[in-house]
Amino acid sequence: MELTSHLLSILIWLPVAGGCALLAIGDAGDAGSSRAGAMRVTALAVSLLTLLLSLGLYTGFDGTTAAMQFVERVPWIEAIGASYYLGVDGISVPLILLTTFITPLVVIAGWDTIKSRPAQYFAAFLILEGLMVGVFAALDGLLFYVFWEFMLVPMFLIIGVWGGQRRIYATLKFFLYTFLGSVLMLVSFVYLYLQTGSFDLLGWMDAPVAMQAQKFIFIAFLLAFAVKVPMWPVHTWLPDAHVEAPTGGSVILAAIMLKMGGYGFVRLSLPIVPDASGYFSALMIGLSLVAVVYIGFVALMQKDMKKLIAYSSIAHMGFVTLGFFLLWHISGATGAVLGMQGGMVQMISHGLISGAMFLCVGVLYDRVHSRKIADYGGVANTMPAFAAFFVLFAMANAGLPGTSGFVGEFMVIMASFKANFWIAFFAATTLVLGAAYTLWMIKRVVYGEVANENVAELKDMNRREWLVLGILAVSVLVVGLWPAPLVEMMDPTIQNLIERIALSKLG
Amino acid sequence: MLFQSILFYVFSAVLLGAALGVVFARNMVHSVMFLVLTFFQSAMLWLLIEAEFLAIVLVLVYVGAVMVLFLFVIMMLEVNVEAVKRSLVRYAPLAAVISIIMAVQLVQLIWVRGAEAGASFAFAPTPEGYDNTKALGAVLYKEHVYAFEIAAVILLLAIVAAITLTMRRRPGLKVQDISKQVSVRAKDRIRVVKMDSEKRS
Amino acid sequence: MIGLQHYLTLSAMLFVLSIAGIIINRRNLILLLMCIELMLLAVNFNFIAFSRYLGDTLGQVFVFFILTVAAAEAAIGLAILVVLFRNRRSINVQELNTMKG
Amino acid sequence: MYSYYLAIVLAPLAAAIVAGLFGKQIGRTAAHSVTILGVGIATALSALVLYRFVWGGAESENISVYTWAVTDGLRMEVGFLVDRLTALMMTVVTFVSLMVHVYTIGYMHDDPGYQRFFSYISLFTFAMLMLVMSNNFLQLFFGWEAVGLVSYLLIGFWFKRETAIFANLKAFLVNRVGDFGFILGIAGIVLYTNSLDYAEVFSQADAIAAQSVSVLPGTAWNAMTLICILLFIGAMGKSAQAPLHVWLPDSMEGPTPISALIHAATMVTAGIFMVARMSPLYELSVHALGTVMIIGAITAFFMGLLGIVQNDIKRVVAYSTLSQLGYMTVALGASAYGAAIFHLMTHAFFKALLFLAAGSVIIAMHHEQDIRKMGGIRKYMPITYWTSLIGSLALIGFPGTAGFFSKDLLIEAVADSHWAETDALVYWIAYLSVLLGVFVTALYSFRMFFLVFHGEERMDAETKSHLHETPWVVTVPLILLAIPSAVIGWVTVGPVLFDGYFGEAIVVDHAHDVLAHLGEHWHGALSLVTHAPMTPVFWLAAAGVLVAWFLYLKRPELPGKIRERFQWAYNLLDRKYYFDDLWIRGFAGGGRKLGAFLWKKGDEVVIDGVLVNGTANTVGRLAGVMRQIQTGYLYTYAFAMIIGLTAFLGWLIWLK
Amino acid sequence: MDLMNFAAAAPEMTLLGLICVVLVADLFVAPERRIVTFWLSLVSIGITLWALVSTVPVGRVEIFSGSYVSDGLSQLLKSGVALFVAAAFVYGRGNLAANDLHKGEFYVLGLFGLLGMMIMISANSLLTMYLGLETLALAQYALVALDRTDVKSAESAMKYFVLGAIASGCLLYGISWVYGATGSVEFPAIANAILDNPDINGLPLWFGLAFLIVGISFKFGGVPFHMWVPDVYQGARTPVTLYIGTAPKIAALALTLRILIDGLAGLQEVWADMLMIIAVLSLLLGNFVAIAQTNIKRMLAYSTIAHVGFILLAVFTGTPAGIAAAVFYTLTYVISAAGAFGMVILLSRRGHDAESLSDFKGLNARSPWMALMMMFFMFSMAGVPPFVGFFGKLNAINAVLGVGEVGLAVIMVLTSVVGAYYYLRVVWYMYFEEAQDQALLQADVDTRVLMSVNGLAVLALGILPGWLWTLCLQVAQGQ
Repeated sequence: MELTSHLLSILIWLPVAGGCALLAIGDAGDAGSSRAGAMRVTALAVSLLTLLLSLGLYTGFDGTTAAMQFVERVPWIEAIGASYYLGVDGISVPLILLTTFITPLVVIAGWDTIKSRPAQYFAAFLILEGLMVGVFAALDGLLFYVFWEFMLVPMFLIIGVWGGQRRIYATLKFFLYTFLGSVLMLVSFVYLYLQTGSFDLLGWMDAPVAMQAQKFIFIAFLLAFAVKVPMWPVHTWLPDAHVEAPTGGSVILAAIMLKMGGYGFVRLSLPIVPDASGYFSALMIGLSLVAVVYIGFVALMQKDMKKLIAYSSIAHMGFVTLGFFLLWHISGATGAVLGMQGGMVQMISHGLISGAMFLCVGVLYDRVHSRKIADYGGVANTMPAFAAFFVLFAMANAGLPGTSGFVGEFMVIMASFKANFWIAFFAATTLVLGAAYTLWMIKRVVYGEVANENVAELKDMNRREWLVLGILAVSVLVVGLWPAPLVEMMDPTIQNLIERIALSKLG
Repeated sequence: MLFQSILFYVFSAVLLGAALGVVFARNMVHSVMFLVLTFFQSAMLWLLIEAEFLAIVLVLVYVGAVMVLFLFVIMMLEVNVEAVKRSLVRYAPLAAVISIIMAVQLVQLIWVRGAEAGASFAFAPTPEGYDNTKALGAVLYKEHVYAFEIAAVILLLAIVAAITLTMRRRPGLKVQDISKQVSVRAKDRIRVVKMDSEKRS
Repeated sequence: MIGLQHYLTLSAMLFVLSIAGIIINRRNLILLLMCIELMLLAVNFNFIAFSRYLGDTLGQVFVFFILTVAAAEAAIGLAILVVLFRNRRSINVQELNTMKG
Repeated sequence: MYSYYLAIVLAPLAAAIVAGLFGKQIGRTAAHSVTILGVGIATALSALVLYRFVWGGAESENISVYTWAVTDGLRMEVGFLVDRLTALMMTVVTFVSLMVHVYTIGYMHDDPGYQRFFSYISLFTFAMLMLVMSNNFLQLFFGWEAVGLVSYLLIGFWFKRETAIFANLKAFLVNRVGDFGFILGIAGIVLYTNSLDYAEVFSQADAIAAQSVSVLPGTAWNAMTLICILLFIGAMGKSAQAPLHVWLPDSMEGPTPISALIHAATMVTAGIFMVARMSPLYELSVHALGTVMIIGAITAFFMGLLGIVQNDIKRVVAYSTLSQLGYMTVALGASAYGAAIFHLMTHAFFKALLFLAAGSVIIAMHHEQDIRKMGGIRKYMPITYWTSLIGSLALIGFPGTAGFFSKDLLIEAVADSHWAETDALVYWIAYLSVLLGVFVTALYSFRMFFLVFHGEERMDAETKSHLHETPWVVTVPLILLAIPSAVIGWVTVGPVLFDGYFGEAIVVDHAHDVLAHLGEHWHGALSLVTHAPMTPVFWLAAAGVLVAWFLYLKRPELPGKIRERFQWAYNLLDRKYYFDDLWIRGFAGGGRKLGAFLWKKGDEVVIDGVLVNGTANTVGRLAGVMRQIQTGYLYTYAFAMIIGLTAFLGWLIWLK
Repeated sequence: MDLMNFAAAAPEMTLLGLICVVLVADLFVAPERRIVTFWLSLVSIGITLWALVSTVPVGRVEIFSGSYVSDGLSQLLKSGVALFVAAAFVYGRGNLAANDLHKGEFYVLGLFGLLGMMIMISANSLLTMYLGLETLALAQYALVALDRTDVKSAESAMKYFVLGAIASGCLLYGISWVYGATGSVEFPAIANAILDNPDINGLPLWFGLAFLIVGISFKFGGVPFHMWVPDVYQGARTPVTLYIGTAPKIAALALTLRILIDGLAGLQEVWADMLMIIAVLSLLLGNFVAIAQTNIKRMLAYSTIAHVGFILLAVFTGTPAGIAAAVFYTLTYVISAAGAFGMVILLSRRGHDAESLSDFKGLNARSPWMALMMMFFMFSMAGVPPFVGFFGKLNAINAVLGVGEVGLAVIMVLTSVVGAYYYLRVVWYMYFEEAQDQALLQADVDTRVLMSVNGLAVLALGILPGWLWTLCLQVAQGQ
């Protein structure tokens, strides 16, 4: 049995099995015990092993083709034509790598900050990791849905058990909101299943669907994915969830779970219902721009750092959806690929940056136990190294060239000008707004005189925090300075996707 | 035929009157008596259409057993019937409306729609030498043996259930324990106590 | 000429009456049990009438079983009633609402 | 030459990284040594590059370093376009930067953030070099933003000061407003050419100009005009043209060396450089050039006026910078790109000099910057005094100084520009602005000069007792900068402006080519100097100096009286034409109000309150109502069943 | 017609015999050794199951003059009811013992109920169905009233009894009309009569159908015939609730399928509409009112009503896929329900029934494993994959969409979202709240093992639902 032929399965089930093992052994709720220490080490080992194995996905990936690779297919529920069907192409590999990359960081970040039930905490993240990889790798609709929905459960617990004051409101809102979004997707899945007789995602892409049905399916998909992304006006769960979640939860939520929505659009909405996607594209662009502008202004006024970053996530994800839906408005020969490419790059980059931003807030929160901007000031005096990282990530968040945050935004703005001046105009406001809300926060938190005793007593980062933020900083810069490997990996898939979309399914 | 019709109407009238009595009588015992009357009238009506066996069973089982049970319970519980007088009739109009609607529906079904369909409502003539009891008996233990067995199970179940629910074992109740009595041994019964005789002073 | 429809009508009236009795009666449970007996009686009328109309014994067999079951049912119903009375010293329907909502 | 170019760029970067990441470990001396070494290498090699162009007859080179990304046929690369324009810029940038590095050793001597500072300025040098050496728009934008970043970091270098961190945020955001236009301009270019490479874009320039675009419904603009104006908005931000100038005076919150380097000599001229670099595009849009000219003219004159009322020594210089940038911009608008670049170069020297001299004074005054508390410092600081004098003379265009050649010819070019025929209004506004600007420049320059170095000694005794000349690391750069400020015009004016130094690097439509026109009357530098007294420029400058002398040395009580007399005008100037209020209260405040409104009303009330929680509450309330059905009464239960049954029966008999 | 071929009815006969054994044996068992009765009952169920498995019919077998049918459906459902009755015994024993209610009658009545359910499942005529139904019902009435000292028990038993009697009265009235219209009470004969003589597909038969639907819907607890459900679930002792809440749902499904599919398939357009209305009302009312509950048994009662909506919508389609979905849904729902009620039992102690939702607070701290199991049940009921409840919902939606009812499918999923809230609330109490009661759980090993098996079954069946679904499909296609 060759490793690569089951690589995807291993990437999914290894962390899940690790998580289950942690759950089974447990730690009796005592973070100080040696057993808890062993749990941490195990969790880290499992996540690192997963990361290591996932590199095989990168090295073994043929970047010249849009075909599915590392395919595994065994019958699962034959009676309804569902199979255990995995495979990756250029748009899923980067997302899987992002997942396996972020998870060990989250494990390290939670090393000694999680005081209650560490084993369950790490187990939840490991299981979540497996499920997220599953979402990105599933090529069977039912399998996709199973991963998609079950993902909510660990996250629900992560926010609810280890979260802040209003965690219950937040986590319920998170769960119900996303659940509401996805159940309608299930109805669409079943509809497509009835049309095609199987849950094969690739088969769905080829199946002709009438316009009316396409519209309904698109709306159902939209609800599912828009909630996840999230798009205005179904975004309000995100700030609440982020604020209340523990640092690791926020990181995973922002870095990966939001990407599910974007991934859903490219994997499902666009190829399966291309005509309806085109029909609704103006709406989508409009909503995306509202996300950029409206949410940008809202972010400006946030008093809570995590909330601010959460809102900035919404605004940044607006670029993703904008990039995806531009192609119907571009009349020239080029631009469609650029926009979609930009959206994809933006997803990866946002994963890195928002994760890093939340980790930064986590570093502060662990010390002061406040997320309020007003409780800080002059952090740079006592934590110079941290301040440097924070400013770097803030700059990346503001889309400074040379950081990953710039790449996607640049591509999307280039593409949107090809569609319409005003789309580009509103999209480009992010240059100002993004810088305004991020740097204003930096000004109030990092700079200035030492604001209070808490800040005066701050200790600079420990080695664990150095490691996590350092790795992220390097990756943010690498992607920013040399995005070519990422772009090249996705390019054939995106081109293939665009060609596919161009063919109407009404005929 | 006419006679039968007259009988039918008479019995029916009494039946319905009695049934109304069941529902509206103030006194529980009166209600039970009205119900007995209802059953008697039903038996009569069943006899009219040559269902003699069932008519007799009805009187036997219901009047003879079930109604007695009812009376028994009423007496046993000493329900203070007069305690609740005009307990309310806030919802009575509503109930009346619903009942009337339902009655209209059923009557409309039976008379209007039935007449539309033009079906004959006449009873089939009984064949010569027809014996209701015999005919029932013939099928009861043959074709319906399964049902019959189940009915037996139900009765057994009813016994078990009724006993479960009503038999009370009060703690400290002084009852004989036969097995204990039987298995008693002599040495348990008499304890020979040796005592030193009192010395005469 | 007395035919099927007369019996059916009689049955229907009994049925409706029993239902009205159940709804209207708010005094005691025994009356409810008696109304149920009335309802079964109505059913029996229907069966016997149809049986006679179709010239088929099945209906009457059915009635036979209904009578049996109804007796058993009455026994259990009264048993529950007794249990209830022992607990509450009342069989008033209007007091029977400790569980609601 | 490829490896030379790489070395030029990477040496400062490497130095910056070393000083930045390992500053604590390697210590102060090593930090400044390594950065000076890095920049020194860059300076030397840049000089070599320039030498090869001027005397070696080297051809311009267009080199790709690596491919950043390729998608959708759009190649995004990092590469170098080194031609005569670039070489000149590189030399200026590295030279000034080197001077500032050396100067900083003295200026920042006692600062705890010493290593950090060196790291920043080296990083800045790298970024600026990336900007000027770029061969494509992507890298241009990278450099553009990177210098902005370093500027942000340096303005906020003393991050404990509330004013500093306010200023750096303001600077970054205002620059971002400019970048907003800039990136749209780049997007416009990509729209029409699907390329980011200069050469490719320039080759398709005519095609772009042939397109028209309808931005507002019912309008048709020339695509080139749109693109050029958008790009120019970027330049307005970076080069602080009105109304995006507001950040520059505030940026003086940063340490003086960077005021010299970034906010006078190099970064702020990026916009000028960019427009010059894009001359093949701008030449195709008359309207864009007109816009450039008007904006420049307004900046040149009105920002100069503001310099008259400033009392902070650095702010006076800052407003003078604004004004001079306006001059350069006007030149660009007149298609006299060469003149603009030439002025850029001379300005870099003398303005860096002025800043450093101001810094020198500030050091001596123990970081006192208010000129009202100075006076008569001449005798304490002779080197600073004399170099300042040279700088000021160069600034006002005293015949023979570097500033004289550049400014005089710039004004000549404007006077001679094609706008005289095409659009008289533009022409007169621009021409009068630059002309009157000369007077204003002289006035505020010498106001400051007299107040600082001459007259009554207004500082307190404590300061006075410590007043002495600054150490050699400060004075040497002053001297080294003073030399080119004084003499560089003599040797360069001819070659740069009239002998086709720029060659292919700058493209000018023949009909606009004012410099060529001026060249026809060119008789050498000496001739220009001797003719100087015959021009209004000379007399205006002289008048300015005279007025300054009269008001601030001869009759020092007069300015106060004038101020009282013209209180409204003073207020207007003191409040900087209310531009700060427009930006801070208007846009920033408005944005915050809008944000609060959208958040509180939009998100919290409408979306969360009504839609989300509203739904949840409705469900909850419905549940509460529905559970009332379950009354607990048997008859209700029976009733429900009967109603259900009756409904079915009714439906069957009456409806079906 | 082979009158004497009783072999097919072996399970019922075996069970009846064993009930008598248990009944008699219990008389000789001292109260403190009641566990003997318990094991005897389990053994009886085991033997019955063995009899069931060893008499798998080839195709469809009708015996007792067409009163009794044995087919795939009956085998599957009977196995189900037998298993769940056994589960009810195991879960219930400890709790009853702790509350001095550990009487042999619990098992005897439970077994009688099981017999009634088996009769219902195998009924091939309305008469048999009625008798089976009454057997079950009478056993249930008595079970609900088992705790004779408890006011609520008696009250709920009374309510259940009266309403049940009304429902069976209605059912009988309906049967009489069906009999009158078709002249038969056997399902195949009724179906043939409708097929042969389309004239009788008219109002009288429809009326009969409407009354039948009342009976069916009552058994299931569909709105508006659901009113007994919450009160009885709450009032009965939790082991009894567990009993009532699980196996009888399967019997109710048999009742529905036998009558509507076996007998009255020809009237689908009539009953489908009625079922649809009941189902939609159930979905809405069940899910909404459950939100407002604080008593977990009552909450689960309302949740049952909501699930019934799903089952009825699957039946509503009338297609094999729909029937299979109904069977699958019922079986799998019952697994989760058994576990959930079992957990309520597990949390209870002497003198304290853990009926309040707040009793679940901090369960994760007290017993992480049990909390995990309960979470499985809750998420399964909420329809979150990969728990089996999701596949039940998926199949039901699949069936409903298969007949083109998009609107219904949307209602199904949207009400599930509402439903998710109250299931989540249990999880939230278990995981996010501090425990009010720090005591460790007291439960016997058998209960713990069963609970684990139950919880893992919910997961395992969810991950690999294929075989059960295939089985359901085969069974449905046999109808």
